[in-house]
Amino acid sequence: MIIRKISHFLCNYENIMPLFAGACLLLFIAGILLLPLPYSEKQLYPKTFDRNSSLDPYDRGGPPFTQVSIVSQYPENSPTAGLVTSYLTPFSLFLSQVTMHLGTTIVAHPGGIIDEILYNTRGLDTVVEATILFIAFAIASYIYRKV
Amino acid sequence: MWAQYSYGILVIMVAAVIAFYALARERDDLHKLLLLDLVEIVALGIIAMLGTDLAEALILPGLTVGIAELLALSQIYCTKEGIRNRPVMGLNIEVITKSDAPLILSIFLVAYGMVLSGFTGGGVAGLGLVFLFISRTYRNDLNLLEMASGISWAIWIFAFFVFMFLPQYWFVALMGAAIGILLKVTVKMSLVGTMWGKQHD
Amino acid sequence: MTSRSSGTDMIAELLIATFFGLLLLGIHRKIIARIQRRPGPPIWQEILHMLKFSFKTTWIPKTASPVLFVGVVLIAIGIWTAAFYVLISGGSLLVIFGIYMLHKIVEHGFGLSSGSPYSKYGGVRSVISAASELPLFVSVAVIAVYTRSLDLSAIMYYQQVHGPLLIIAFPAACAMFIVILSKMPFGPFSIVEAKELVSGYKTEHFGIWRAGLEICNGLKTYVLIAVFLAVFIGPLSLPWLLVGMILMIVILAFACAVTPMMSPFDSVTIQMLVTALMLVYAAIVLMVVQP
Amino acid sequence: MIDLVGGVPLYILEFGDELVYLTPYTITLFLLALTFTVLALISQPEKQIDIAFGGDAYRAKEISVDEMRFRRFMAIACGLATMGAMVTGDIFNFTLFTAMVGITNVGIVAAVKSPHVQDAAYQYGLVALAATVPLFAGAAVYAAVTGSLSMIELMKGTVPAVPLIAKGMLMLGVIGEGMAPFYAAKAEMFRAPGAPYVIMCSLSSLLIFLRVVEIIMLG
Repeated sequence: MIIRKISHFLCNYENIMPLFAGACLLLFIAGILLLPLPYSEKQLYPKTFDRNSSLDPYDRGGPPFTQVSIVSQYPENSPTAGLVTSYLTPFSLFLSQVTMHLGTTIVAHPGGIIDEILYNTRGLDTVVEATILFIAFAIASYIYRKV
Repeated sequence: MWAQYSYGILVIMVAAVIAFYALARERDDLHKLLLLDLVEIVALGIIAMLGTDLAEALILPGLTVGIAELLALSQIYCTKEGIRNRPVMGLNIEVITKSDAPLILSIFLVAYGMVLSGFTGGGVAGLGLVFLFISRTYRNDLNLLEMASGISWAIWIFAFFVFMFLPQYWFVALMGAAIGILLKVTVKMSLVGTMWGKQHD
Repeated sequence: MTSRSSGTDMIAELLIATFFGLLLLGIHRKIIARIQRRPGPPIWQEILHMLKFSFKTTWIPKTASPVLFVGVVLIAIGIWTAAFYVLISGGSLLVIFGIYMLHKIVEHGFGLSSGSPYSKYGGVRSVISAASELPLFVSVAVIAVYTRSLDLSAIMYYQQVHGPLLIIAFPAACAMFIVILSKMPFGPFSIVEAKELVSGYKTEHFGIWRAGLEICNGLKTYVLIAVFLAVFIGPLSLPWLLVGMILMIVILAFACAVTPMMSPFDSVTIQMLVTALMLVYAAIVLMVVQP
Repeated sequence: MIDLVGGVPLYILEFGDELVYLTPYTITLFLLALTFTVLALISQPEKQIDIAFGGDAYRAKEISVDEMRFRRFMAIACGLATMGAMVTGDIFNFTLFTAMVGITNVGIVAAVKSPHVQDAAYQYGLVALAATVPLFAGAAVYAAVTGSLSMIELMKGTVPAVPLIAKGMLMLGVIGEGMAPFYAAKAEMFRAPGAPYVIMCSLSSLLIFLRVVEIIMLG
């Protein structure tokens, strides 16, 4: 019977990965069929390029320690947004003055330290992300130590 | 309606279909894990299609989550398959006093990493420690590393709360985050280095 | 049903609902027995059970995880009490179904906390039957498409205007009927309480703990059937509500009596096929009703 | 499509662009997650009995203190992640919490020294990792189409309608974290001793499923 066959396939956990991959396959095929997707022109945190900046393509504008405006969902919730963006560590600042290619390395992340959007306006994301990393390392090191 | 965005998504979706087809056909456990690493790229691609600074902010967690899960799973794979003696050996460096040269190099790298600060800084400093651990064979204390990892996590979270609730002290938060992430990346990389090094008794 | 009442009234309603639910379970057993040509226990057997267990010696097995062993009983009663209050205050259907789904966790808790292998297998089977709730959400979605709200009071109002959803959305009613069926004892889907596992997940709970579980079962039966009537028939006066519930339990008992119990994974497969059918139906509804 | 699925938000806590909000529905789910997290925190694991069927022999499995501590830590982390997913008001944040639930679920059973359980945990982990693809992709499509990730904005209806495919991706991602029909490995994981901790595995995926139902109905 077909039901018996399906249930035999399902009950073996070796099969769930192919099963899930198959489901994703179908979903993405459906996704292709349902294209095109509309793209909202009113986006948060829009990106602009300043090809002449030494921080390009990571430049979010503004001289150090002055606030640049960032299009966020609830600007009133992050009053210091835009201040952190233009902060550069002394070394990054030095590099940005002597070379035009600072932006091509992640060292030249505006601020040289952290990503403004990731940490200030969307801070909860980065907290969860750091926690996931922490948990994964805890698992790996526990298993490594114990087994 | 067929704007640039849809064309980009189309290409990524086709890639997704191919990747998931491969994953559905694969029977070997290790290859499944390797393929998953590829499949993850698809998600990053779709996020990148946003084309704003937001995309950049979303890719980073996405990437981290993928890497973290991959690390934990590969460790479970090793245990489950009973792989104990991995053919990775410590570095054999030909110098007269074997213990000093890697130490000096590591100190240099760590100091340089601190100057750089941020993600890359953590990476460089971590590399220094990795180098130290894999070139030495003595048993180092994993517990200590785990604790350092926990502390760096706590600093990171603390800085976040300063940002959220005491925005006027944003500079403190910024520095806290800087130290936190430096410690974090350093510790994580040296943890990997320790695991990769010679098997302890 | 939708009337708001004071605190003591609420407690009285809760007690009545519990006892009536237990009575329904008794009727259920009796009918199954009669269909199978057995005399069967009297219909108030389940109430007696509950009272009997309340006065028995109580202990916690030495191998059990004590806090969980006791805590899960309280959680079971707690969540169904909450569901009951959401029902009589005409709150969100989603909350009730959320609680319905979380009843699964209570089964895991009962099964795994004692350390006994029988109850453990009951708990594992309860995880296996994780598909039984999925038809529920598709039927919720269908209802939402019609009524544009998930508040019970709004759904009942809709039916006063447009007639019962039982007729309008018959497949959705069937899906929810199967979901209720899967929670009834002796049914085709009740793999968690199969006789080869002694009493399944509740094997090790005795005395007052078992009485708590019986209370939870009575309340659960009452709430589920009342929700079914409220969602698919509409507002009913109290006598008609009770008649409707007894009618429901008779139908459920017939369904339970004439079907064999399935093997765990077969039961899941059937529930998933039902879900798939419901998805197709929901898609049709979505296209027809919502232009 | 439907007004205020989970009820009116009673309380909103602001973390920059990510709002944490509570409705009657999410409070119910949050309290359950909290209750079980506290249970995992305070209860000792049970001593699982193995019986050799057909004979009188039986023995109790003991969990070492070290293993218990680690698994309790993972169970609490899982509980916190679930609570976070219940109250968060941001789509991408929700997917991150879901991913965290996936990894902590693996962690809860990975320390068990039974090859069968470890194998199941590995297979589950693979699916959980694969599930992050539709999850993140779904969130990204949400952002691209609506220009926002805030559930409050979705609820208010100030943003364009969300396409079905994004909802489907989000749903499949959550289902991959341990709902039917991809639950076979999870059921095997339940054979591990340590009831307060393994229950967290199932509770978290059920709760996250319940939450995603609400999220899908919002847009």
